[in-house]
Amino acid sequence: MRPIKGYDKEVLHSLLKEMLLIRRFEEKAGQMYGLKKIGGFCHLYNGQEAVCSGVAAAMDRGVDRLLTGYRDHGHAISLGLEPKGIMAELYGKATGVSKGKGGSMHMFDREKGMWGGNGIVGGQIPMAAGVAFAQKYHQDGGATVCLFGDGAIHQGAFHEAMNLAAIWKLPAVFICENNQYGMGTSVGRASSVKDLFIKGQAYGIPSKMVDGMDVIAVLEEVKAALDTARKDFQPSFLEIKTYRYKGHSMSDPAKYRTKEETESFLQQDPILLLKTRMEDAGLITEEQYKELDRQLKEEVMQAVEFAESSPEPALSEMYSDIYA
Amino acid sequence: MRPIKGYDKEVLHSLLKEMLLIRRFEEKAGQMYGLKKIGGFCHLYNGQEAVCSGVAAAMDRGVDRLLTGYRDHGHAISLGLEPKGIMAELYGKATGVSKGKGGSMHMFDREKGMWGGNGIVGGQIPMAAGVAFAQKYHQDGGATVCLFGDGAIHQGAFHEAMNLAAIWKLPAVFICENNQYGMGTSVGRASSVKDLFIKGQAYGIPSKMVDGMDVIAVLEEVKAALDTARKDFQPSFLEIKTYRYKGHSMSDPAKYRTKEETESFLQQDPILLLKTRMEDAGLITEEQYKELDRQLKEEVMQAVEFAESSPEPALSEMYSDIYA
Amino acid sequence: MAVITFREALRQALDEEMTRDKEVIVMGEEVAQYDGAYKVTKGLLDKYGPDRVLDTPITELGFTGLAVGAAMAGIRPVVEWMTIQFGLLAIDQLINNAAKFRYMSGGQFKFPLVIRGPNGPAEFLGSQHSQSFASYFVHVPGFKVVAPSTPYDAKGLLKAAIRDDNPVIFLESEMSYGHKGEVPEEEYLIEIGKADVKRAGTDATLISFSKPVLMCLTAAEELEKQGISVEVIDLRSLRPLDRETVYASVRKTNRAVVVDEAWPQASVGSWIQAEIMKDCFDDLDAPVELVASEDVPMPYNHALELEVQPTVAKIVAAVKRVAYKEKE
Amino acid sequence: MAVITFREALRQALDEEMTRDKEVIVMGEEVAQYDGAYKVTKGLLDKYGPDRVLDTPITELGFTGLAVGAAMAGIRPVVEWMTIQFGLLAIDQLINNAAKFRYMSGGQFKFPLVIRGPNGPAEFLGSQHSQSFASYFVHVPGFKVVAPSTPYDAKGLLKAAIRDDNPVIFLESEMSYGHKGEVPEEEYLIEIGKADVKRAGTDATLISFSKPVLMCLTAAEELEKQGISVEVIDLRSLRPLDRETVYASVRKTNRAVVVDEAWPQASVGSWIQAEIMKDCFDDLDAPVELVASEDVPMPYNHALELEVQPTVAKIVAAVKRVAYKEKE
Ligand SMILES: Cc1ncc(C[n+]2csc(CCOP(=O)(O)OP(=O)(O)O)c2C)c(N)n1
Ligand SMILES: Cc1ncc(C[n+]2csc(CCOP(=O)(O)OP(=O)(O)O)c2C)c(N)n1
Ligand SMILES: [Mg+2]
Ligand SMILES: [Mg+2]
Repeated sequence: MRPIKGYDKEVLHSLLKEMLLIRRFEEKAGQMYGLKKIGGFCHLYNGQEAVCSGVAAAMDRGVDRLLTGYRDHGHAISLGLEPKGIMAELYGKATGVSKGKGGSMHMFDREKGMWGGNGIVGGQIPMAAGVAFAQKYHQDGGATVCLFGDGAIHQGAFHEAMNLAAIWKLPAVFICENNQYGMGTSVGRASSVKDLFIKGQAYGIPSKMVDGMDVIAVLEEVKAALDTARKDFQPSFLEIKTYRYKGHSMSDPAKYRTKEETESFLQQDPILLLKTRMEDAGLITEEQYKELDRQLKEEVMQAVEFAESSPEPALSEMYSDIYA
Repeated sequence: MRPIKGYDKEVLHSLLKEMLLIRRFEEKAGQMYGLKKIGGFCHLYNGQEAVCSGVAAAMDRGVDRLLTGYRDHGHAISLGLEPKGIMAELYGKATGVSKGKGGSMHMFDREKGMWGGNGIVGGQIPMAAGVAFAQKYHQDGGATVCLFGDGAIHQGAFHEAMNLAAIWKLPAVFICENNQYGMGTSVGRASSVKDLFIKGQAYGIPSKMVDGMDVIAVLEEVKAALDTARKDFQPSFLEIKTYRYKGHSMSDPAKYRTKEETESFLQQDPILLLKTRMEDAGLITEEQYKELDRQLKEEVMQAVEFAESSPEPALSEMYSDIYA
Repeated sequence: MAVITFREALRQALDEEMTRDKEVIVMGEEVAQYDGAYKVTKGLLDKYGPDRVLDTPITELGFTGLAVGAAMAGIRPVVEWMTIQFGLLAIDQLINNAAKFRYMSGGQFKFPLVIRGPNGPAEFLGSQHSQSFASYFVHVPGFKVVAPSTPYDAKGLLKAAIRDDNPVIFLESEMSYGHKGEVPEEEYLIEIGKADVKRAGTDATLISFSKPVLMCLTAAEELEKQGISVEVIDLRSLRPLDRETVYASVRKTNRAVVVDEAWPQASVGSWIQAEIMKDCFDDLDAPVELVASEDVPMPYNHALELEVQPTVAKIVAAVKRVAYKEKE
Repeated sequence: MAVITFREALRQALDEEMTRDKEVIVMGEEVAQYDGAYKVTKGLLDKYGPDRVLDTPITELGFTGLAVGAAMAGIRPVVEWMTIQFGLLAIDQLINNAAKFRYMSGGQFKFPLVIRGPNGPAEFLGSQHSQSFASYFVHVPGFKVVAPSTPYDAKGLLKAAIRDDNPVIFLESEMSYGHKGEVPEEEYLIEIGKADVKRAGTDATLISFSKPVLMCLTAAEELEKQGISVEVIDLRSLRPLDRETVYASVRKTNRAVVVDEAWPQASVGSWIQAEIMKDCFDDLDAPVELVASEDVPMPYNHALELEVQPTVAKIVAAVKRVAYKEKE
């Protein structure tokens, strides 16, 4: 657990707030799914909040870009997309961040650097290398963060993109969100090596393992990697160890793991861990935390109300946004 | 250069003979290509003979299988396919090893373990893992050798197949024939790491570099790897360093490299190196070598005559061999 | 006869064939411990063990190619693609190896391989997960392509596909797994290459395959009420295509509509449309129509999503047009 | 007018567009130092440097996906696939990302990307290297697909493709790179989506694209001698398709033959065949025929290889059949 003392109270508060907002948002999304307000796949992020929050906090938000997989609600929130627009997207409403055409797996906000969720496992990795390529070509001073799961790392797309990023020296940070499972398959069953970060060595790309339950660790390591990317056009690879509390998607009862395992991770809950450190440092009280939580729940409720009351896209919308 | 003293004279003679046969065969194929008797792509193997000869000598020829890329004439010869049938295949004749339907890139002999050239760079790698899978499943006591180029190693197919071979413990030996170039691209331009064999570590697969100009080294290392594969179902990965004397295919003048470079490799010619060691050990004289060469040239001429005089496949052949 | 789901029919086919022939193995993402993303392989791991029921990493190219190689060496792999759309990553191994090696080797090898999984749209999944790629396989010689619409056909065809010595692409549908139908207790097989007249009629022929066949049957009922008697042909097999059955019907009704949930251009539907018009030119009283997906990526919003696909209303309207019962 | 090769016409288009717009870059296997496997990119490295002309490792999925991402960020990559067939490995990145992200993001991104390379058979290359995959791209909304037959069209269309804000699949042909034709010195563009009547005629319409157009012109000459006047339409663009030009011709000649070197099933050729028969049903005096590749993998042997493909003789025979000048 990294110390928080070098950090502004404000920064810590906003990290805590963001993680908690994601948690409450996902809980509500799950609830609305249960009520059949939302359908299809819905991959919740509970437990992994420190990853996207740390990443987003490390990014230079004006110029850096982020691409991720289908488990993307958290990343969207961290990059500052409104819960309202995200919830409306889950509802498929015209007011959704992708006009109701993308859905849970495809949250986008060009200006805010949210360059998409992707439903094809590993599909975002070569694309992200391309965005980084463009940043170097345009000398825009930015870098690209690419997130993917422990299941995605075995895809050829990872291998090909890593090599390209290395030989062309692209300002990219590749992050494997190792939440220990790809659907029902534990890392150990899918991977021939225990530590995924060592795969970076095959490309001569600096690689590290990071504790994904500690938002400060994520923030610091991603910041360092982004700096190297921006300054030296040196890509890096981080394996961030985390855990997903819920099933793979809403339809998965997650029978492939034990209650004990899940419990043990709940002990190192990323929100709890930051809150405790902040309490210890006298930066927040239990009452203040409760008040924050109340506000965020309220914000999430408003998102639901917004989604509910938003209009459906016109049928004619099916024909638009295909060709530029 | 490994010592040859532990080896039977017969074994050494047959290695020498085979390598020289391949050399003469390829020279003749090139010549016939120049005379427009052969068309299309024609990837010659000159310079790399020690690789396929060492590999084939290491194989348990009753049970082991070999899959490779499109530069496959040498592998076919080493596995005992008749030069006649191979040349006839290059001519597209009905007497070709693939009935004239496969061509230069697609030499096959099921019984002899020649399970194909493949025209898609890297395409043979997952397939070879599958053949190895079947060998383990059938407990047939054999193993599968898969060869591919330094250019192929960046393909996703390599990454995916290596991980599968490792987690399922398949009796496979993956061999990268690093001849320094993929078409006009030197290894250094395509790869983010200098030594390709280190990529094996990303899968926890034992990996080694082997001198591909020394047929004895190839034989010994591949034999060891095959033994491990057969006994322990432990796959391995070998980077075999070699060099291709000719252009990538017949249409390539190979302007991307210097004469000096090519010359320097001609100094370590695999045939020369074995011959010299055999001469030093008193196992062959210059006269005997010349006589062998004469015989092999004769054999190759006969292959040409066979191909020339063989019939074209009937037009109706276009419809056969599609469905079993 | 027992009434079972499409999913259970497939499971029975796998189970029976695995019992019959030890060369039959099952592999794919989540097919073993998880029982399959759509539970088609439920219980197989327990019954046949991890050597024959294999969870793969998420490496479509790799494990598909591995299955192709295993088939080359005599195993009869049944590969599940979690959806056919993820198979885009693996298509090279099928097209360039599974469908070519027999030919290129002059007949030395065979590839007794089945690739199965859901094709086409389900619900609320967006553009990447709602595509029908039947045409990609129907286009290529060397494959057989099968796409059943009922549990009965699914079981008989999957058993035939597993026994076939060629690569068979077996197209299912996520929305159909729960559909129920009669399936006999006794063993049976259905020959690949035979269409089935799912409903007899005299005024027009509806031709389809996979999930949309059910829509055609509903449309036929509706049209019946309006006095139009529709014959519904379920192609079941797309490669080879049973032209005989299709043409016999069209020569009787003189009017036809093809229904295919894929995009219209260069599709299976448009190809069948062309075949009928060319070969039954003089028998047709109206051009053959195609009811297809709109030519757009699939939107997430459900109302839009439904309107993008063929609907009973669209099928009814098309039949009326070819029967000149209504002008649009 | 200067007479230049197809290859040179493409090179000029690349050169001019790279000069005009710094966002235009070229990438692919061997496109830089080697000048391209078929020398289309000759000299570009020297002129524009390694930041804009990039040799890639052999990683079709990776570098295509990279180009898609670069396009998303405003670059206008022109990607060479050494042949379109190797692109099977990369098709996922195009179909699921390039053709979908604009839609899925509600219009926030555009993908000004060109994928180009030779499609279809050359000579003596065997099954894996002799396939035409036009249908795979024509099938999918989000792409534009272009397939010129002459140096003039190639240059004008490639320039238009590079300026287009959408992913354009640009299909060339290995056998055509050396073909010569007139190309003006002045700059010109050809609008994507417009067919070209390459020869006027009255008795029948031949419709084709890419390399086979030349065969159609030869067939038309031969048929002329036999008293049959044939109109030859070069589609040039397959998505969007210029139905207007095609239908106008068919309504005049009342007879049509489509020529497509791909396999016949679920192909571009069969789709166009269907479209014409459906939309010009009452204007047709005979069913529209399709001259396609035989439905077989390509054999290596040259005599077989030639007979598998459309030939002038086959086209002549088909036109005579639709014109009822000969019974088979
Ligand atoms: C190419 C592809 N194959 C399979 C799937 C189905 N699928 C969706 S998510 C998933 C598991 C991915 O696991 P991981 O990469 O660890 O990400 P996580 O879900 O843990 O965030 C699978 C198999 C898919 N969407 N795309
Ligand atoms: C998937 C694919 N991409 C590109 C090609 C074209 N191509 C054929 S050989 C080759 C170079 C391969 O180099 P390497 O793997 O080093 O093998 P070598 O030719 O040196 O034996 C290329 C790019 C191909 N055949 N398949
Ligand atoms: Mg995971
Ligand atoms: Mg090489």
